Amino acid sequence: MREAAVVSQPNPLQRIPGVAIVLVLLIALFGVLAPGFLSVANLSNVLVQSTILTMLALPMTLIIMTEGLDLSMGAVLTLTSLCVAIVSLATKSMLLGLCAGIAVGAAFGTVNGWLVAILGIPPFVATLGTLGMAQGLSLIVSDGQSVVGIPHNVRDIYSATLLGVPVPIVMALVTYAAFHALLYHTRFGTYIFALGGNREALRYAGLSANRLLIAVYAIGGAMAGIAGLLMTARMNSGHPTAGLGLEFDAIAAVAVGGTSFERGNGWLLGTVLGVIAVGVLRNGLNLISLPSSVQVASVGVLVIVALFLDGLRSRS
Amino acid sequence: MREAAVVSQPNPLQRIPGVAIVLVLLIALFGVLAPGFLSVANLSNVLVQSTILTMLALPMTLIIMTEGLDLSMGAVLTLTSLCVAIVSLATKSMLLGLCAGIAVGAAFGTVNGWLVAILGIPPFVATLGTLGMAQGLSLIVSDGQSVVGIPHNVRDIYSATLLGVPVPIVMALVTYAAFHALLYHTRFGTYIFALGGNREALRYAGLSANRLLIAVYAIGGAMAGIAGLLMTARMNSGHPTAGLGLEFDAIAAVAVGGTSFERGNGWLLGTVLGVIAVGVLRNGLNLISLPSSVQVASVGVLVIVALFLDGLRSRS
Amino acid sequence: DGETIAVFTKNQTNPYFQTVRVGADVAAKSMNAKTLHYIPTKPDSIPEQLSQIEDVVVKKPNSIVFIPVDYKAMVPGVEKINDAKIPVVNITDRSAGGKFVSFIGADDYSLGLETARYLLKTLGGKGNIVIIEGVKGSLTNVDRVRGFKDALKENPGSKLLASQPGNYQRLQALQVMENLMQSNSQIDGVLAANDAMAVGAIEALDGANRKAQVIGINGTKEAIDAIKSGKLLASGDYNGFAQGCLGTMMAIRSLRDQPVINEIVLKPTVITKDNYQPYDQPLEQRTCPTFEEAGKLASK
Amino acid sequence: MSTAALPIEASSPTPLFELRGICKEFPGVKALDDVSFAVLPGEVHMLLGENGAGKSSLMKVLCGAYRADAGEFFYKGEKVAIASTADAQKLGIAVIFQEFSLVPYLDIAQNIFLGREPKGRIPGTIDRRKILADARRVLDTIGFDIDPSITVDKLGVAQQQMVEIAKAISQNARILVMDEPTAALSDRETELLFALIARLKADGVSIVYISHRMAEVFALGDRITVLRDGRRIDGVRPADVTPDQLVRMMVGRNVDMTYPRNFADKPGEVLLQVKDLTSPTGISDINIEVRQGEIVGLCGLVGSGRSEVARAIFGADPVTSGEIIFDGKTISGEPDVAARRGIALIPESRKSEGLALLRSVGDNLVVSALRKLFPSGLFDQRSAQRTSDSLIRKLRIATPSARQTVGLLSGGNQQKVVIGKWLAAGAKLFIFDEPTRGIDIGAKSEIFALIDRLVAEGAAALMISSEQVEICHVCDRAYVMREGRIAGHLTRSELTEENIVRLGMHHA
Ligand SMILES: Nc1ncnc2c1ncn2[C@@H]1O[C@H](COP(=O)(O)OP(=O)(O)OP(=O)(O)O)[C@@H](O)[C@H]1O
Ligand SMILES: Nc1ncnc2c1ncn2[C@@H]1O[C@H](COP(=O)(O)OP(=O)(O)OP(=O)(O)O)[C@@H](O)[C@H]1O
Ligand SMILES: [Mg+2]
Ligand SMILES: [Mg+2]
Repeated sequence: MREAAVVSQPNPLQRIPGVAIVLVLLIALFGVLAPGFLSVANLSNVLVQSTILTMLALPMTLIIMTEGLDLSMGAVLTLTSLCVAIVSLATKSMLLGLCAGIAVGAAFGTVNGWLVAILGIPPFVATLGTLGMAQGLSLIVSDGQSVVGIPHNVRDIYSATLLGVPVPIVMALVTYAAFHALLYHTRFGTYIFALGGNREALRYAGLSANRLLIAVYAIGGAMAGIAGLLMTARMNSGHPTAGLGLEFDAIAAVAVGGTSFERGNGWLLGTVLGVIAVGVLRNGLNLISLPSSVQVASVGVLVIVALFLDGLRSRS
Repeated sequence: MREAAVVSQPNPLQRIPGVAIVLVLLIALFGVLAPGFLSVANLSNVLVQSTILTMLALPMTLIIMTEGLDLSMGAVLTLTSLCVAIVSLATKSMLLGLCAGIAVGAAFGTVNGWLVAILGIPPFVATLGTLGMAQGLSLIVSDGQSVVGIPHNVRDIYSATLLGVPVPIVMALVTYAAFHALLYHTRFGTYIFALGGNREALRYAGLSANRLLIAVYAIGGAMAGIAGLLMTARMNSGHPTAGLGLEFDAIAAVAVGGTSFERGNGWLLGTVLGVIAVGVLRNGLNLISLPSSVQVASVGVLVIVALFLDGLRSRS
Repeated sequence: DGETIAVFTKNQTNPYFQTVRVGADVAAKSMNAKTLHYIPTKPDSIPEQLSQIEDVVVKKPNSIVFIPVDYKAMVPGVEKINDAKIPVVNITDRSAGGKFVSFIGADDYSLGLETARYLLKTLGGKGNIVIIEGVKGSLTNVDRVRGFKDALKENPGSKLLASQPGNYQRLQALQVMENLMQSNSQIDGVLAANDAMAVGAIEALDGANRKAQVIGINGTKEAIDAIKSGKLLASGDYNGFAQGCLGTMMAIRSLRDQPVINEIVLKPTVITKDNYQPYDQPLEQRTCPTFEEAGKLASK
Repeated sequence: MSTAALPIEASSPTPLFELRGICKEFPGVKALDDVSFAVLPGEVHMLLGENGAGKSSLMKVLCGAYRADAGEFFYKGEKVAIASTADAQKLGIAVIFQEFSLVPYLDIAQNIFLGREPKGRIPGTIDRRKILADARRVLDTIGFDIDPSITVDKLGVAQQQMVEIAKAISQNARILVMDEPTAALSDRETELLFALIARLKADGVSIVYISHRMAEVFALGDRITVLRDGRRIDGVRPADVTPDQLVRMMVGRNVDMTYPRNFADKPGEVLLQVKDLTSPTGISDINIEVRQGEIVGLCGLVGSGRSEVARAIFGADPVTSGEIIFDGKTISGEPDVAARRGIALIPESRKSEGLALLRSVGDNLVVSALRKLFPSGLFDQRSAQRTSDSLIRKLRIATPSARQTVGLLSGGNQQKVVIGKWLAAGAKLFIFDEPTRGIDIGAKSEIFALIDRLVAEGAAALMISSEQVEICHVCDRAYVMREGRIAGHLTRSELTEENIVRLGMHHA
């Protein structure tokens, strides 16, 4: 917390290393250990696998910047994925399915934001509560069964390509661009920094912190809706447990990416690198066939190593 | 984040209602809906079932008072339970088993504290990391299988009584008394209250905030070790997934009990009431045979309702 | 010789899948091949098994033995394997789609039916019964519970008190049982959809000093020990070891252009105190059925 | 007291803005009691009062941050309602708050225009080029030369204060409130600010200025309003009063502002010896000696490294080389080692280092003393309570009770808590880093009397202060720092403001 004596330009390059070092190390490691890891097919594989997580981790970055957290994201993703499946099955329209997913996701996000902002319930417990609700609803709407037989165009979303690039990657890139623009080039983005950094400042500026907070959580829910489409497309079905626990991977990716959990400092590109690092790690460990009991600890160790490196660098 | 009322010292009486109201409502509800709920046998059942959670939730209260969190508690409990099982199986000594459990638990707790205090990793991600490690170790030491055939005296711990009171309840009461004395009647406890405020200020007040933090997490780990004995006794075996997810119940109980997540105010008795509320809810829903899809959401809803009531009262 | 077989199972902690993996290892060893195991780190995680398939396809094992974590949601994964032209054998849960060299499985319905019948016969066709279900919606659970209930219907003297989920988890079953004992003063029989839950129920009964006949399903080591000591009445043999053996055997045989059997649905066996001996030895020391025996194990 | 709903002076022009009969009560505190206050066009209106008198509260009511329990607002003679900061902004009221309201990871430009960002072509976006240009223009007006795209977390306290000023100026306010703006500024920036005030005044902007520095009151003020215990005591012109009279109005009694003390003729044993101390924070070859019974000053310009010396001695910063000998034994390690040995540091930043803002006054006051109070490790609420109550009395901390959240106290009273928490800890060496920042004149002399008593009883003090008058009045001798090194030593007889400035200045 010392004040820096010398004023320096904010240099994004200074921040890359934590996660970038980890990523480069991982790629080098698996490049040597796992034949086939560096093949184009495998790398594109990793990227496509990372798309759903990217779409959760980007809004999670914003939420964490407000000193918040959304534990319900995985469960909401599950629910929206089911909604996409059920509605597109019933109406034969992918678009209606997507709309349903986004609507349900945004509704849950709004409830989260309302609990946190208006009722002042700590984000951890508020979203733990809605997690349970989303999970319960998933079981109820699906009756615990997979939803199958959904229209073909839904599944095609996941495997199609646009100018040679897989559609999920295109969607993730568009999402990144949108979040980048939102955070760094709009007033709303500016206020997100203030939500975590100094909420008083917002109040003195005559802005409603509550409404902003609700919006941030609602965006998270809506993104879970869009990710729900990808999830359904990937499985060609809806399943009542499909996305459970993904919020932890999302939070881990945000942490690895160098976003701080205090004072509103977030870095979207870091989050994306964090997501890719998680994906590379999982893929590489599978390729070298590490026993699953060891793999269980892998993401946790990744987070700790990355933050440890970050800490080392910031201290020196 | 809103400005709190004026008085910062915890005034227990003012706070009782939130969780007490909920508890009374739950008991009344199930007393009417579920025949047999109010029987002595069932109520003692609920209390005995709550003992393991109590032993996690009490140290969790201290951790949350430091603005921390321990997500690894359930996984560490699982690991210590396995250690108790394996060591007591190998040595035929329950005591050695218990010592092993406490040692492993305290070691994990110390690592958690070290990551949080010395490396400055946010508690959520640090303990998410150790969660994975504890889980991986559990799978490795048990090879994914139950550990059975442990000495009879281990199991007897769970079913025995002392002067007519079940031993687990005696253990929980002793634990409560110890934590009460620690928090309210020692210097260490006073520092825990202070830790929640501003760690940097504590350091400038001439205290080793790091050492205190590490101690708090280590206590949490050691308690998971003791709870591991009860867990093993209860199942008469060690199982590599037995305790997973219990940390969420513990955190929920602390939140329901009125401990604040932001200002270092903790209330141990509230935590115990919170644990019992969670236990009553689970038991009652089982007795009225509510579908499990609805049960999934129950603890989440409990937390939100309890904090909502608390919020209502503190505003009026 | 030296082929690599990738074996996909659902999780690390259910002992059933452990027996499958050992069966696969034993078979592969006896045929000079080797196995690689793929187990989701999050139990039964669909996205994770999908990713594992995508990753394995890059590695190109010679053949795959496959248990889908969800029989419907994993169809796109199976299609990826098919597209990569890797031969795949489906075991345990029958996939709702995709092309397989062969299917080896057990009939959950008749397993549930036969074990429940055995329990009801022991009770003389009457008594108060509770069912502890596995994970709601899972294929195995639906069929086993259907079998249980049909056996109860055959015995009008019996009464179903409650049917509650224990999610195949020992601790959850224990807790469910503890609570059920509070609201029901007389429980004569417990039908548990797997052994772990059966053992959990026994712990709860012991804890309350009550007695009831309990059956489980899977024939795990724990269950055999409990049958031996008289605590568990019976366990329906799901034949995980044989499924692992035969699945791997068919995978290797098809690679070697030897004949394979396209479908084996194993006959249900109820393991009781009268016939547990063959099961009472470490898994690794058991021997796989031969190809010739395999044909006879099939119920159809 | 005056309950007149009339302007203060009948002869003066219509006030630009007027508050009448303002009351504001917090649980246990009557912060404002029927206060009336008028701002004339183009005047600098000084608002004076003890710590906790209600100055900041009155200004927060004025700008809509607090809602008054009772009272009326008049703008150019017409009744208006102010329910939020937005209402006040519309009337042209801007405030430089005592506590910063900046967002750390936004840049200077974004902070200046927070909530008023120039719109870009696409709805919702910000015109980046314009916001930077606008910010640069505002910074130029206040003479602050810095790149507006630097994030605020990289700035020092003084620079943050300048951004805060720029933020208020950018609103083109007609009424500008400054709550102790110079408390965190160095001389250079203070001069810039005074020049700015003169310019604004010439443009017809009214300024309300809160300060505890007498010199500023007479240098800047056109009129003075004094508050005491939440009430308006009087309104006067600087020409009509002497400083002593003003202080009496504020405090209600006579205060000796020369801080008399019994200088140590024969200092005792050497308590602290710093030998060739170098630390990565930029100080090098520091040699300092402090004896029992002495108050030793440590002076120099802002940024000369005085705080760094203090922190290094206390163990809050790492040490690269050199030795710190305390009470005959070498000392090294974290602050808890130093504290155990009997060193106390009163840090310069009360918010981040001095206080747990969400905890109670009592908790904050006793935390450092617990080791001494309860050596066995057992804690007794009642005896802790006694200790904090007696500190509250001794330091005259204005708080409804020891259970009040310390963050809700007025700025000066918070500072008293920071000082108070070491008094019961039984330290042998007290290091004060700007101890009187934001403290009113009455309390200042009490605090110096307290320090005097401590050293008379055998303790010693090392005192950092930017107010050279204070150093000259209370120190036995002083070291002067320049660019991270000790530039010289001044004995009691050499200790004058000229000498301090001469030694502390960069090479001419
Ligand atoms: N939000 C609040 N809640 C409770 N009490 C408050 C609050 N704000 C101010 N007070 C109390 O109101 C009184 C007046 O405080 P104020 O900040 O106006 O004093 P001040 O004159 O600015 O003092 P200083 O010179 O120390 O800054 C103090 O006793 C303070 O504790
Ligand atoms: N040349 C400078 N111009 C403006 N600000 C500076 C300069 N040098 C340092 N600062 C800032 O001034 C503050 C005080 O610096 P530092 O603590 O190093 O000095 P100091 O001698 O202890 O002064 P003080 O005790 O008055 O704060 C810091 O926030 C620092 O970033
Ligand atoms: Mg003030
Ligand atoms: Mg300084």
